[in-house]
This record gives sequence, structure tokens and C-alpha cells, in this order.
Amino acid sequence: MSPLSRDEMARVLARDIPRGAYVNLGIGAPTTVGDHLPPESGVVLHTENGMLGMGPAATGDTIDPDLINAGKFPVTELPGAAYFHHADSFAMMRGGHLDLCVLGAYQVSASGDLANWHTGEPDAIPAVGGAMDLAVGAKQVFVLMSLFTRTGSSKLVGECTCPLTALRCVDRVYTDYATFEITGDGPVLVRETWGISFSELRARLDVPLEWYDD
Amino acid sequence: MSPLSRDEMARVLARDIPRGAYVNLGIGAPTTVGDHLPPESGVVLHTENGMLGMGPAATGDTIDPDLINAGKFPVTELPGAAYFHHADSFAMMRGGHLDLCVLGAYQVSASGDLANWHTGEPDAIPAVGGAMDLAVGAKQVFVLMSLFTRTGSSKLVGECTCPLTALRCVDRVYTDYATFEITGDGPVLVRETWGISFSELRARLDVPLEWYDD
Amino acid sequence: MTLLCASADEAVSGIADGSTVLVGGFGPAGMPFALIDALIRQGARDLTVVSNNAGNADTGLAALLAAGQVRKIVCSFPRQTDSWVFDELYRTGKIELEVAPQGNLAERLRAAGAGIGGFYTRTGVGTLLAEGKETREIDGRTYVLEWPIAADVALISAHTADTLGNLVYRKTARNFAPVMATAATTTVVQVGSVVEPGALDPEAVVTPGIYVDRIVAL
Amino acid sequence: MTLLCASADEAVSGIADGSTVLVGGFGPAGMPFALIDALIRQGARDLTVVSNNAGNADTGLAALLAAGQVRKIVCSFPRQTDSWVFDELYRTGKIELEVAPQGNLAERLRAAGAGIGGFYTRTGVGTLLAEGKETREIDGRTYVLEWPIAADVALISAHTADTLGNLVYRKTARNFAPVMATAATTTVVQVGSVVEPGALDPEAVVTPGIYVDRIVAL
Repeated sequence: MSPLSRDEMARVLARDIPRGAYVNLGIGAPTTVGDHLPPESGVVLHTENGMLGMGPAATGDTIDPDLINAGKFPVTELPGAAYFHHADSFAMMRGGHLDLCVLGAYQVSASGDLANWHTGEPDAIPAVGGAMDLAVGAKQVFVLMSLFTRTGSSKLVGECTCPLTALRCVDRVYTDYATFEITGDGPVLVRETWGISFSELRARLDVPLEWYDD
Repeated sequence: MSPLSRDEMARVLARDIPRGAYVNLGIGAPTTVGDHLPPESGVVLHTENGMLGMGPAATGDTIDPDLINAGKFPVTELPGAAYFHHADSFAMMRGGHLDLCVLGAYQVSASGDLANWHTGEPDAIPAVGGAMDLAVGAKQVFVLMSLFTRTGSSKLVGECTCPLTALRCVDRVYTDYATFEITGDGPVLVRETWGISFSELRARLDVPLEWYDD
Repeated sequence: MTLLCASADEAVSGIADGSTVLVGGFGPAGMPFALIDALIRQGARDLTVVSNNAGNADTGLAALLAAGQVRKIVCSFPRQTDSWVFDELYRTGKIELEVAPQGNLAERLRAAGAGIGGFYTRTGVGTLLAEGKETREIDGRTYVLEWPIAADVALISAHTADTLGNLVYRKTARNFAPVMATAATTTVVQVGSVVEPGALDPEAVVTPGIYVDRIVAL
Repeated sequence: MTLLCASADEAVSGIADGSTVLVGGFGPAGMPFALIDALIRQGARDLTVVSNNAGNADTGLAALLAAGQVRKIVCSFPRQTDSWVFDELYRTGKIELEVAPQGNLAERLRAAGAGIGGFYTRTGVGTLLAEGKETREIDGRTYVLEWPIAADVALISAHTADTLGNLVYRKTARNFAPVMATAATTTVVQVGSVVEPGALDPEAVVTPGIYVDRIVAL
């Protein structure tokens, strides 16, 4: 078995979203999770720029410059949608009303710290958007990321070295090689693997790992 | 010349409301000021239970139980009205957006302290409503009240003895005998009198008074 | 997900003794009469009720008070010409009262719904209602620190819902309902009618369905 | 009272050097392009701009930055694929940047409009963006104290206004405009059309006219 493609990672994550959940999909790869949420899932998508009931990407004639997602791409509106202003949208996020958000990450720590807004490089222009609000506000935070950097080091780490987005906020990490459950103070639990053995995972990751036991 | 009737007091106050002002009229006597604001005044009335553009009292067939003022009496809606919820309504009041509010009072002090929510009697049930929010939030606070209690003591006082609604918030006091301008640290200025001489006012009121000089 | 209930009794089921219950309405406008009547039948006791008033005449919130189910009420304006039920309970020491400025009530409910841990307001400075509360000078003015009001249940009334729980209201009956809907763990709504998704104008939805847990159409 | 202006130039007249200017929009959606172009012609300098982004491509806010009129920008997300104007100014030290979490930006604007002196939020706790800020433990959780953002001027875009200044928006172009309208001394709005009072549904007005000072129809 080989590691998952980006599309397969999104599909695996989408499978774990409860029916009827209110969900915010972060910009970039997390947005593609929406492609795996059929209408019968009843999942309602939130976009922080002021909408619940966001539909799929708009194309051709359906493109409307007034209707975009948080990544500023044209999207569509589903029946039962609602629009609201930014303070109301972030009140919804920060007040603990979203069941779930899906975010990308540079690093996640074993205790669930998230680093996803700033590489920490001295010449990088910082840009945080709504990441800190989603991370502290959503009832559950799922991270979707490749497990290893291009140079082969793990992005699931003992302690984040990149600047933090929020402390102890991540519940699950979906990667190309494995899906992890963060328990907070205990070891990180491995739920599934693809193209890597548990012992190899243990060898390459500098975090305490255990198999998830249902 | 005799002291003003309640209706005349309301008319005198209404005359001083600037064209096009956004105004909240408190419950009780202040509500009657609205009878003296013709459409051409352009004054827009706010009611704290969630409306701008409130019209006159409703009667007969125009009574709608869903459309009431802060005193819970049926009112009407003018063209250009807008409805909003309570947090938005009080944000408008507390954020300094209303040009003026008109409130009743038990007492006003020479420095503009207002006491209008609680007689201070031990068996009174306290009920504050939106009085404290209006008093601190409106750009100007006009008080409409009789100058003397039934026992003949002045309600414009050196220091309030009733529990306070807000400190140093009152700009003008409209009464049956005189209209006063509160200057804060200086003397109270008398703008007009009815049925009482300035020297008699000075004798009966325990506050420093001067004639208002345009 | 929003649950469509067959009756007001189903809608209020499970409310526990000792709960904090937000009750919408400004006087009778927007008062969720059917849900309150169902709560009286349901019988939960020792409740803390948060509402703008303390009941009018003998129906709605006044009837809940009369039934002896309320230990404490948090409101801005209990004393009214027709608040005889509350007045009697209060004067005989059978109910606890916390009076809050109406704007603090609204803002504290919003804070609970918006994840705000506390906020500074000028309302109440120097008055009995700020006694014992923390204050702070900000840019030369004094502010009082106020805390969120979070609740177990909100009982509110709306004009129309869609099956996803989106709500619209009618005129000044809107009042506290939208903020209360955000501040409770379980928000229960009585509505005039329920329509299909897409029937409400998405620009005019006041309470998005994410805040609505149970709906009953009357 | 709301003033109907004959041109965008009239609408932005009098904006002083050194002003704090709120600029609506989330990327290009809701960006008040005509008002920004007029502000470029008007020439006010040394501005502090508060906006979600720091300009896209070469128009709108990016053009204002390119004109050298902005001393400092407060935003949540300056770095974008088409933010080359800002990027260049920032890397050459010609503009000051304050990055704020998007929710803090929105809530701080609301606070300014709502008379809130400051508020506690969990957003940013333990991060670079809370460094040096006051924190407080509330019910066992850490919160950061954040302050209002009040401004001299707000430049926003809306779909339709009535002559009293009531505004409605369209889809996600609404974004920051309604909160910015509450936070500025002078709120200037470009709209698609202006209608008579009564033409907008009072239940669907998003920004009441009390927040609107000047309107120009384009």
C-alpha cells in the first residue's frame, strides 16, 4: 500500500465528519474536503467571510464576484444559506458553535499545539487571517497535512518550532501516511497507516505513539 | 405667566431637537415629546426594543402586538424604518450614536448626575431597564420633569439623594417653571422661566444659578 | 442539526431542575408562550430565568413564576403595572432578583455566544448596580467589568423557520431572541410556520440555523 | 443625517492627513474602489488604514498604497499571491504593519462602535500576536485583553441605500462593512443605487441609517 494522494487524504477526513455538522474548511488543501461531502451528508459549510450554506466552487456563468470563499475563490450558494457580517461570523467561530474546522499546518505538537500561520523565517510577511480564531473556537480541530516536509522531517513534533497559532487545540491529524488522534497529555494515537509500518512511524517521529484501540 | 402644562413642557423640549436628529424618548412623559415632532422635522425615533423609524402610537386596526415601544404600548412604523435585535440596539445606544435621549428624573444634580430609576425606598422593587445605557451613551441627555415634588422641594439639587442612574450625564433640564443648562463644573444656567422669577428660583433651589447668556 | 418537534412538550423535554433558562420577549412581544406553558407541564424546578421582564399579567413567564418553578430571576425591569405575580413572590422572599441594566443583559448574552470572556462598559459606573464590581480607567474614563451570561436552555419565539433552523422575526418581537439563541447550549424555538430551505431570503436570515436546536411550529 | 453626494470626490472630501481610515472588503469583494480612487485624487497622506487585506493586484487599496499615502496598515492577511504592491513597500521599510487575528479585527471594530472599552478573548493566547498583551484567567482558561479600534473615516461599499442611509448588501460582499460603519466618526458609502424610504424591507436592513454619513451612487 502506498501513501495517500492529496485527494485520498481529503476523502479519508471527509468520511469522519458527522452527518449534519457545521464545518469550516480552511484555505488551501482543507478546501478540497468539500469535494467529498455529498448533499446527503447534511454538512453545512461555513466560510468566515460571512456565510453558512456555502456550495461548491463556481464555474463559468455561476461566477459572482460578490460570492467568494475565505480563499477568495468564487463559490456558490446552497438552499438554506445565510449571510452575515464579519463580527457575527467570527462570533460564531469564537463562541464555540462550529462543530469542526479543518486546517492545514506547518507543525502539530504531540499535545495538540498548532503552528500554521507563520514559518518563522525572518523575511516572511506574517499573515494570520482567521486561523487563530478557528483554532480556539471550533469544537473540534482536524488538521490535514503531509506528514513529512520535503526534506523528510516530521511535521508532527514533540514541540513546535514554528510560531504557534493556538495551544492544545488539535484533535486529529490526517496525513498521507497515517491518521493520528491527539489525546493531550497522553501519547498520540495512530488510527490508520498507509505505506508505512507502525514501527517505522515510531522510528521517524519524535513523539510517543500508540495504536488507537476502539 | 403660569408654569407650563405637561404638554407645553414637551413642546418646548421638542422645539430644541435639531432637524434630522436620532432620538430616543424614554418611557412616561418623555414619550409625549414625539407628539410635537412633525414629519418635516426629519427626527428619527429609536426605541430600545429594536427599531429606528418608530411612528406615532397605534390605534384601532393599526395595533399590532409585535410592534411596541419601550413602554410596551403599540406604535407604528414609518417608511425607512429598520428592525434589529437587542444587542445591536444597545450597541447603538452605548456606542454614542444617538444624538439625543429624553429621560424623566426623580432628581438631577447641579453637575448633571441623574437619578431616575429607583426612589431608594427600602420596599421599592428596583427596575432599571435601559436608563443607565441611555444616560451614558447618548451624545446629549435632556431631562423632562416637574421642577418640584408634590411637597414642594426642588428636584434639581446640589447632590442627588436618590440612587444614581449615571454620573455627570445630563445636558439640559426641561421643567414646568424653567429650562436649565447644566455646565458641569460651573453654575447651572437658566434659559427660560415660566410663572416664577429668577430671584424666586434662586431662593427655592439649592444650586448655583446664572442666567444663560447667548 | 435542528430537530423539528411535533409538540411544545417534546421541544422542552429534558430540561433539568436547576437549569439556567433564557426566556425571550420584551413584555409580551416575542414571549414564547407555548414553550413556557410546556415547561410548566414538564415541571423542571429551581430554575434561574434570564429575561428582560419578570412576567406580565398571569400568562407566559408570570405563570411559570406562579407555578413556583423559578428560584432566581435576572432581568432589567421587573416592576411593571401588571407584574403582580412577581411582586408578590419578591415581597414574600420567595424569589431571588438580580437587576441588570438592559444593555448589560443584552451584551452579556452576546458575550457568552461570541466567546468573549468579559468586557468593559461605562453603563452603571458610580451606581448601585456596579457596587462591588471591578472597574478600570480606560483613556481617562471609568468602565465596569461585566461577565458573560451563558445558559443551559433558551426558549424563544420567531416568525418563520426553515427546516435547517434559519429564523426570521417580525418587527419588535425580534428583541432578545437572536442573542439568546447564541448563548444557550440548547435553543428551543416556537415558530408560526416552517418552510423548506431556500424559501427564506439568505440576506434576511437573522438567526442562522447553527444556533437552533429544536423547533416547534404552532 | 445622511448626505447624498454627487460624486465620490465630494464623498471623501475633508479627510485629513494622519487620519485612521477603515476600508471595507475581503479581497476585492466589497472593496469600495470608487471611494479609494477618489481618496487617491484627494491626496490625504500619512494615513493609518485598517482593512482585512493589504491590497490585491494594482487597484483599490493596492493603488492607495502605491500612491504613498499610507503610513501604517492594520490587517489580518497582508500576504497574498497578488499583494506585490504591499510586499515591496513592506520589504523596503516604507510601510508599517500590524497583523491582528481576523476575529480580533472584527470584534475590536464592533467594540469601538458599541461603546465597549475592551474585551477578553481566547484568540491569540500563547502566540506572537499576544506578546506583551495583558492576560487574565477566567474560569480556568487564559484570555487576552484586546482594545477597540475607532477610526476617523470608514470607506465601505453596499448594494442599495435608501435616502435615510439604510443599507443592504449582497452575498459575501457584506463582510466588514457593517461593523466598520459603526466604528468611524464619518462613514462614507458607495452604493449601486439609492431608493426612497420604504423601498427596503425594514426586517432586512443590515446597516441602519444612523451609522451612515455620506452616500454616493455609482
